[in-house]
Amino acid sequence: MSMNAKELIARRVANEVRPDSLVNLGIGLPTLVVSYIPRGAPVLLVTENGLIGVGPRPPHGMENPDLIDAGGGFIMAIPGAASLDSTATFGLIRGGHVDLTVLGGLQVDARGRLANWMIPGRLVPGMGGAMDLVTGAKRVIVAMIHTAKGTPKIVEECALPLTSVRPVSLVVTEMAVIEPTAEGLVLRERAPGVSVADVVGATAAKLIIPPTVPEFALS
Amino acid sequence: MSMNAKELIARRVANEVRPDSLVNLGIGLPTLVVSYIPRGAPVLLVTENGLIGVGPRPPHGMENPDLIDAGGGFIMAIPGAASLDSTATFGLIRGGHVDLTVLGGLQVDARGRLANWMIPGRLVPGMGGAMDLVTGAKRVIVAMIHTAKGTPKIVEECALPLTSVRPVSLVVTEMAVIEPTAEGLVLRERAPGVSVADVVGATAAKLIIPPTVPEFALS
Amino acid sequence: MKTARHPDDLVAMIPDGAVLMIGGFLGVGSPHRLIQGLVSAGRKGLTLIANDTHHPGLGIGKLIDAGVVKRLIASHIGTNPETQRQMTAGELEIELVPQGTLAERIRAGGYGLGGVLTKTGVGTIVEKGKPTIEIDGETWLVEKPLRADFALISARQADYFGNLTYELTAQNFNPVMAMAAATVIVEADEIVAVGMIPPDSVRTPGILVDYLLEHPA
Amino acid sequence: MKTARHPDDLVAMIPDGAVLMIGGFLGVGSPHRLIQGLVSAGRKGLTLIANDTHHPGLGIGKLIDAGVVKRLIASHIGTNPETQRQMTAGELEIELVPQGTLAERIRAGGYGLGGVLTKTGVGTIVEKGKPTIEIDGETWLVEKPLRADFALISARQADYFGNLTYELTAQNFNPVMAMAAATVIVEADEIVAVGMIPPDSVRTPGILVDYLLEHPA
Repeated sequence: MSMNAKELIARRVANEVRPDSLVNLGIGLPTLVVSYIPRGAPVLLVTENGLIGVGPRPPHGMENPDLIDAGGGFIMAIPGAASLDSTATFGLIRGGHVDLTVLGGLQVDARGRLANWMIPGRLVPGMGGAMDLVTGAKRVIVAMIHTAKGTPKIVEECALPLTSVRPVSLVVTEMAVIEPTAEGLVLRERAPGVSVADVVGATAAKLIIPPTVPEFALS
Repeated sequence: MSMNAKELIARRVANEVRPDSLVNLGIGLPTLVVSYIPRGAPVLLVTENGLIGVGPRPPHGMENPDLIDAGGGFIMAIPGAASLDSTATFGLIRGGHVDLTVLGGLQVDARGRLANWMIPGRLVPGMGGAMDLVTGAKRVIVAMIHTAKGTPKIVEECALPLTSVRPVSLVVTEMAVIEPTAEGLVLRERAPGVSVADVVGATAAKLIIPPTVPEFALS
Repeated sequence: MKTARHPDDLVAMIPDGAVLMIGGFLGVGSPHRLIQGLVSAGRKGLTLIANDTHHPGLGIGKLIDAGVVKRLIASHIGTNPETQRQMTAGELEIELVPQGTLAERIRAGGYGLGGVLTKTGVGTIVEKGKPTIEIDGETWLVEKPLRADFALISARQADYFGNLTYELTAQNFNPVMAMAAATVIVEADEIVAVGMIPPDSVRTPGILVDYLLEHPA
Repeated sequence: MKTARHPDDLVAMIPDGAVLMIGGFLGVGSPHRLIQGLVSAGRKGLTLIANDTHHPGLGIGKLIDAGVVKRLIASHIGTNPETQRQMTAGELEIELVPQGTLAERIRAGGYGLGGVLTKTGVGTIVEKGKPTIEIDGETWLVEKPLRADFALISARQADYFGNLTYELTAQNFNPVMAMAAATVIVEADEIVAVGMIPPDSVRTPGILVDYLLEHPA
């Protein structure tokens, strides 16, 4: 789980961000994506705690105590930002008005279903906004390290509790880009220097392999 | 339907208005009530089209085109007024946050159920906010002339479509104050100079007559 | 970012037979220039979702006069005898909806909810043909979400992100309709630069708005 | 009209075992002085409805530390290990609710709705024990309304009618909770004269508010 792996994932995900879209980035790895969004693609970032138009972290000494992101860190707001209460924020999320959410993952199964909010008996943080986001956002991208200490996280059936029964749109790891489809998981791309066999070996679900599997294009 | 009858009703209804309450007044007769609310009982008037703190009509030449009541007439706003969108306004109404609504009536039946929004084949204005108000306000007072051209409007069973199955709290006419209860309609008060027999004669539903039926106290 | 457009360009996007939501309460908070544009363009067969149809010759009443509305979903038509005449004559199909239910059905459409569970209408003719559900011994009416192809919105201020403010009783159905349509077109009293509306004053976030109507030359 | 009260007087109204809603998201927009008052007064057996329990020693986390909460309905407890410890030890009963569902359930409680029809949670463990309803071939989860005895609200400004404004991400659950409790107590950064908040800036109308917390001497 080197810094390079996370950066690779963030840069590949950044290519999926469309201009003029409303984007939600989960805490942790997904947050890195913001650094790689192409300059020519102005996007609006929305945070679950009620701001559209999230800006960068403020310089030290310029924090606004009433302005944080969903991880509790201080943020700034861009010109044109808008405040929302929780019902309106989740109305946007659940009503399909958020174009893209990027979330971390614990497991994704052969049907493209994500588990990312609890490990029974060990980690029960609560789902926060994750279930709403995966169920309601127009596109859902899972950004995660391909395996957990060598154990595949892409599996036939999630052993962990599902976040939603709705399949995600895309899974991006440091090894591959995988697209859940009605036929199954399709291996769309592989990371630079990674072979199809490498990906298959690190994956515990059946992968559909198209005739050509190109390497990532990175932003 | 003399002017005196309407004034009598409005003055009697005004006695039911509690200090510091949120009150909605229907178009027509109920609107007259505002003139008789005791000075010492500051109430907030709410209008279905989204203002809490309705003030009087503006002087000619001082109208604000964006500030009307539910009847379409220009109004003013008192200091401390608040604007609401339609979901919030009806959230207040349906969520039981409106203390009192005063509405006109076409019929009230023996179970206290009101019909006031349509006469099939003749008058179909739509229910507007009436169904929400009768279903959701804490107290519902019907303010109406006792009969329609001699025909009783208080009847055993409404022939006209109901506004709500929820019984109203009180019916105030120019002849009587009648309270729907679980046992039936109770004649609480009679208008000055009107006898119990007069009320019974003008009413087509069974009335429960307590041992004493005092005359109205008027504000 | 949105650039302000000529009314003809905006009205041209709306085809015959479209489902429209139009804001306003007795004309206050209605997008009057867009309404006039629809009448002038001679649209037909529209489905209209609105609180009321104002009076003949005024606001939404102009659409009724012009006979461009085939189906109407509204809470009140008592101020417009022409609407009632067309209904009686079978020229206009009307669904009357309690005002609070109308607002909540539109909200449900915009918020991704499956419907509205309400007491309003239970046991009345409004209930007819609709499912009810019992929860803890109480009966609730299930009212379905409403969505539209286009929402025509009136606002006090817009910025070029599409962020909107409203004024007093001109707000009414506008914010909720802006959530519930595939394409949202806004007629604002004033268009200001991005950043001029403080975040806490925004009532409709710009991300919901697709087009702004330019000011008259 | 409301007069501003001493925190002790306000906290004294809240009995052991009460159901409380408290606004805030990781402490931002939480009524910190009222929370401190509850801890100092040694309340016990409270049911708490809130988005999260912040961190140990901070905001709502103080209520968890003090062991005054018996039952918690929240969307996220990942920032507070003490909450998780009490849950695992069986000292604290917790219902985890998706954040959007939590907001809508509170709204339903305040708006007189019978419940919320949502896709969120369908087919997951959140669905367990709850009714579902099929509408036009789609399955929706029926989530019940939430109400409280008291809502403790944090606001930017209050006037003496109780009209409230909020600032930026300190808004979050405060406005919706102000609709859904029998008694609403407000801790505002500033209390201003009636008429100082323009009608279009009011986010919670004063009629919903019962008490204001006075400023520190």
